[in-house]
Amino acid sequence: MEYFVIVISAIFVSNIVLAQFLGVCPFLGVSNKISTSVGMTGAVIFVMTLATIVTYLINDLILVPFDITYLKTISYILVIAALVQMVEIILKKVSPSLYQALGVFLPLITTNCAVLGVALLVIQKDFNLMESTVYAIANGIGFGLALVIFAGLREHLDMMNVPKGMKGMPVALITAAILAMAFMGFTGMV
Amino acid sequence: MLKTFSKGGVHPPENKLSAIQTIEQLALPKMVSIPISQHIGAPASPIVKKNDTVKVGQLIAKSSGFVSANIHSSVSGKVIKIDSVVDSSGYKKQSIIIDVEGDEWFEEIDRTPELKKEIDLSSEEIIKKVGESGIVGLGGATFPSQVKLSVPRGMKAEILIINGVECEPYLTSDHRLMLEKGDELLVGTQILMKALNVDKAIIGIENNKPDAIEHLTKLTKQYQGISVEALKVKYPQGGEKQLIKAITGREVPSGGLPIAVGAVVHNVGTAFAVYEAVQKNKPLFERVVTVTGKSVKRPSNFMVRIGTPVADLIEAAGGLPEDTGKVISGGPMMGRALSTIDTPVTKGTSGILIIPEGESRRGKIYDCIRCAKCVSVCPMGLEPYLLMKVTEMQNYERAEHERTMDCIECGSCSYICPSNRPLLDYIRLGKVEVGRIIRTRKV
Amino acid sequence: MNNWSNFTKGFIKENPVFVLLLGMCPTLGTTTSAINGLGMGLATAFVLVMSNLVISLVKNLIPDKVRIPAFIVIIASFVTVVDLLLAGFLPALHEQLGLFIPLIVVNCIVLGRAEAFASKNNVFSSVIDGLGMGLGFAFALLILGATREILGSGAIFGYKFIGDNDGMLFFVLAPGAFLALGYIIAIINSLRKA
Amino acid sequence: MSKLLTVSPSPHNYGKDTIKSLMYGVLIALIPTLLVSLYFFGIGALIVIITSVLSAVVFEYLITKYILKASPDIIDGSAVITGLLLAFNLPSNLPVWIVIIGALVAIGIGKMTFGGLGNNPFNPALVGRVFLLVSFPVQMTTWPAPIQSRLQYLDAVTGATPLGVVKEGLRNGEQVSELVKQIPSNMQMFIGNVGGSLGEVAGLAIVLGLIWLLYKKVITWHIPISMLGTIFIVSGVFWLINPEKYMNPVFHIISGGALLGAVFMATDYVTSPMTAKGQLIFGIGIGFLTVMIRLFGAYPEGVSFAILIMNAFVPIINLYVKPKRFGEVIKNG
Amino acid sequence: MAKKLESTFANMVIVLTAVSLVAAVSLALVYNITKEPIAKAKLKKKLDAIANVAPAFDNNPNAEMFKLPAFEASPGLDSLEVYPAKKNGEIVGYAVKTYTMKGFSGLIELMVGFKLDGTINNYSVLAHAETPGLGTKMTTWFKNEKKPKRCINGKNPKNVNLTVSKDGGDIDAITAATISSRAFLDAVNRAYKTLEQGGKYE
Repeated sequence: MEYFVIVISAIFVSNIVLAQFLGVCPFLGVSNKISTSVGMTGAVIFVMTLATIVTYLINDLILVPFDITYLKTISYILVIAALVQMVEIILKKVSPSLYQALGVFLPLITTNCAVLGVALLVIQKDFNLMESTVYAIANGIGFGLALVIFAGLREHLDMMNVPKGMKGMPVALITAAILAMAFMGFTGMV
Repeated sequence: MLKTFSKGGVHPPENKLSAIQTIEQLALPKMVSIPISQHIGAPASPIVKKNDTVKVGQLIAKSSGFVSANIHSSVSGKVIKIDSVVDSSGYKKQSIIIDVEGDEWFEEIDRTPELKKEIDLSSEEIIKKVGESGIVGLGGATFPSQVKLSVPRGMKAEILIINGVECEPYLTSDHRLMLEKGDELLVGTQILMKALNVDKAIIGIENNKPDAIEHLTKLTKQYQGISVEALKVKYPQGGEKQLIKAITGREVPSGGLPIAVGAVVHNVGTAFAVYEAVQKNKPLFERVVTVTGKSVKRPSNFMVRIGTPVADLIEAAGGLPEDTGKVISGGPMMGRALSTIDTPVTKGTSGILIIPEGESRRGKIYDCIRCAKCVSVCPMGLEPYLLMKVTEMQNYERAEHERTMDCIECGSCSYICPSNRPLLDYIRLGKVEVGRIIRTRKV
Repeated sequence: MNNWSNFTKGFIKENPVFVLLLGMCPTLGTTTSAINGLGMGLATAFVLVMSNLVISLVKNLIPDKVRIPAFIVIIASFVTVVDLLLAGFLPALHEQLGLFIPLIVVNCIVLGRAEAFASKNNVFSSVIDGLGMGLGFAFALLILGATREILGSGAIFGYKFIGDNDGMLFFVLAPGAFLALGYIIAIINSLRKA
Repeated sequence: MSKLLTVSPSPHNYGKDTIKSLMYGVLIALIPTLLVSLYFFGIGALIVIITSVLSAVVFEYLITKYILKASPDIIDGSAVITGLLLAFNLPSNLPVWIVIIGALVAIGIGKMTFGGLGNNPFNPALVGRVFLLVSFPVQMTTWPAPIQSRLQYLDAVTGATPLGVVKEGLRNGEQVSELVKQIPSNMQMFIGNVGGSLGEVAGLAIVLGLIWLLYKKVITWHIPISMLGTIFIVSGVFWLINPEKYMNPVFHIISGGALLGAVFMATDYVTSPMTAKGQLIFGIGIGFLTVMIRLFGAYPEGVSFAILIMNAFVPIINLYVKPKRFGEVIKNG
Repeated sequence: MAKKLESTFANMVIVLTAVSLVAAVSLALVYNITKEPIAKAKLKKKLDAIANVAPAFDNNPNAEMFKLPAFEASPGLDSLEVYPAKKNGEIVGYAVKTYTMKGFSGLIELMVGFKLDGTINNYSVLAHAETPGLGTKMTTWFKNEKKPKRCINGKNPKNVNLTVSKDGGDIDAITAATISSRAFLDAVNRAYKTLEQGGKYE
């Protein structure tokens, strides 16, 4: 039941993009087409989960015992950057087809603040390793859900007569605003 | 419950103003201009020269390919020139222009009115005769009939469907033909059945012509294998694919021909022409044309020689009304607007419709309000709003993916659109582009 | 490019938020009030200036292939410094900005300027560039924060001008951030074209 | 022949449906609801409706003319409908200035930002309504009592909606059997003698409107029926599981904005899917989300949110749910 | 201008190690400088919260904090932190960190100050996730001394029924936010009852 609450909360109630403002850059940047947003989602879920597990262990086994938690930010970002590199290299060797699908998105993920954000949040929320993993996966899904819906809306808007001044980013942001407002309906569900 | 096709369709006001007018023979024109391309496919090649004298029914242009049709003279007289004349498409086309002198028919033509029931020719001979007589689909599509009768190898025709639907508003030429030439067209049907080697034919007629249904039902008792199927009124039931679906429940596969589901469809007018060609030796040089419109004084059905100027027909129906905005060759849904009424009647001219100025233009075009009415009326299960949009955005790849080539151009979408959007116009444009892309891909 | 235009470009012409559309997360996440927006903006500006300074100093000592990790370490260090300083001396602001302070690390502006400018230019112009961009960022966040505070709380810099009433709460909530930013960008776009 | 003829591609026959006729069809369908709201909420309803409609029309005119610099075309009635639907989603004691803000948001943000009628992905009236609900939660969640408050406006006697009573009671650990005594009977709710937004109370009148819309073929049955059916089934399942913890399905249908939403809000052409199958998915989604929000969310009513959320899914539905193409499957029969 | 360092493996390792070392060392330095201010700031925040609610004191309540088993505890939250306020060595009241799970979005945390006779001195909201504009009003609603029907400051739960008027109590709920109001009062009552159970009233 606890896990269920974590999942619902991460995907709908406090959606990582629409309510917590993490990962907004790729949300706005990679959402022109549904197909790319699906690829991005896959890459994010993968890296986010992996990064959260690794940073959780680093925090638990190194930073806390040695009382150097102030090095959290610097060590996490290095871990994430290294992880993305590693994933890229391994994927290229092990599964070229998966690399084809996710490859182009991997470098973008290093600067996706959602990944670092989730890694930091699980510490803040005092989750254990299992909860952290579930939380990371759920947030990846939440990110993907928002991204795919939004990509659909933007593909739709491309076909509409949006006024000139509003075209592009402004109308995307306002669509995101209404989407975020609609998601407020999930408030209090957990 | 009457049969009809399952998907889409609209119910435009029927306005069959000329339904009670018997077919009148139109007076001979002074001059005819007979285009050498009155059918789908390659234009025929003229075999007469300037100053040649011709008789009624004489071959004047010869079929120039597999998909092509012979053209016969509709009058007797002298060929004065072979020149470009504006036809119903609005383009200039090569035409043979003949000055009418008397009415001298080709000797072989049997001009007696007796019904001749016995079919002497074999299947192959019938097909050959139909080809020689220059018969094309008279419903408006003008596809050369002998091609339709030649079943491709490996396929088998199981059923012949005679199209007496006449789903276009206003038009009544098929309706009158069924009432007045019932026996002839039933014999014609039997000839077609023999040619196709099928033992079953169904005449599909919409329920708004109860007299025709009753009349033909009575007559069919004497003809084996032919029956009449009354259909619920719905446009575009006269579309080949829709009619097959309505009568047999089968769907012609996307990109395929009716024969793929074992069906062959011919119009009642074609069946009548086949009768005349095979039994009476009379090639196709005249047809029934409805002249109608709300402002027309005397909406009529005329038997007209091919090549007669449209102006003559209008004159016979009471003259061109003052407030005329549009003159259409064909029905209001799929017909073509004429740029001039000097245009000649061709094999495909099923009617001349006169539309007053006030109704001749589309209202102001608004943005699509996504009411989805076009999607719900499309008989082909397409999404016209989307096809228009992607064509507008020049995304032809998407247009092809969304099956724009399946469009039968029935115009139901443009008809229903509350925003007056020119849906079909864009879809046609898209089809041209996509067609070109497909062709280059094949090469 | 002269130093003055190098400095001012960040405000309107190449404003990182309104024009380059970078650093969206903190822009949206921390601008519930003018003061929060300004605080976040200045914290980012500090990191930007310092990392630009250091990177332009050491740029020749860093091999190309490890450029990015090295930059990240430098930036992350300054982020941690800001984090610690704020926690120590401005605890209220630190609490308000919360998670978004460590996230300055992944703010594309910082790494972007390091990569695009500081690693190629001398110390002085790098600092000017960082200062201009940083202040431009802060300026954008201030505008957005002020807009949201005025509309959302009926206040500006904490001073309430509509008595006891609430403002349109929508604007202090998540959707309001997207909406306000969308319209501000639209207005700036049309101003720039005019 | 000197006179020029009009030449245009087929078809040459144009249907009788125009945007205007469709919009007026909706307006006529709204009349019964309007009358019921005036009957139960009197002067307050009148003020809110007039303010909302008027400001919607004025904002559309001004934005079109001065911001988009296009020719204003408000006679198509869509602004009137948006204004009216917005008003129907508001309590009748809402101050005029809040109503005006709502109309500005509905028209300005919900509709004109995207290019006006036909281009907006979200239902404008609901954008306005939810904006107000989020922005002014106190004013938006105090409802005048029907009949009693006919002659009052801002000072109306207020009470809770049945959904509000139930939500609060259940949160407080009360039993359904106790709570049903505190709310009006099903019949009262269906007639509209109940607290709530001024248009959503009139269940019977809304059903009349639905019949008119279906008869006039302005809308099809797919969205309203699938949405209400899903609400009935999903809430019914919970009710069967524990009738003391969850209200019965009939209550869920006739209370709150379920009917108004199903008939007038979810069926908005612009923001609903294009195919019948898509519309069924859309309706089912709204129904499901509505019940989830009502039963488990913080807000007592979830119809508005549910419709907006499903609006966001419409492009994806349109992309993947296609009509059955003719000739796609070779059927012999 | 000096030439750029080549990307040889040795160079890369050396540079990255150097950069990391310098960074770690300088961060350690900054950490040590800011360690004390951070700790102070944290303590100050807590003391401020206590000072805000408890009667005037001159001791360090944080140092003398003790725990009492919570009244009607929720699982996992079975004790409350109590901060005694002393003046000249004499206990003058308590600040209690209390909670409720009944909020609109679950947990609400309050700090409530009591005088020795159980009279509520003041409260402050530490954490909540209530609906903005509704439940959030609890931060000021119940201490508005101009509206005695709402104000809980100066009231003693012993002789005042601290429930919302709708449930027969003496306190007016926040408009349109009865659930948050109930939850708030539940937390206050829990604090009061916990002290009472612990025998802390005179």
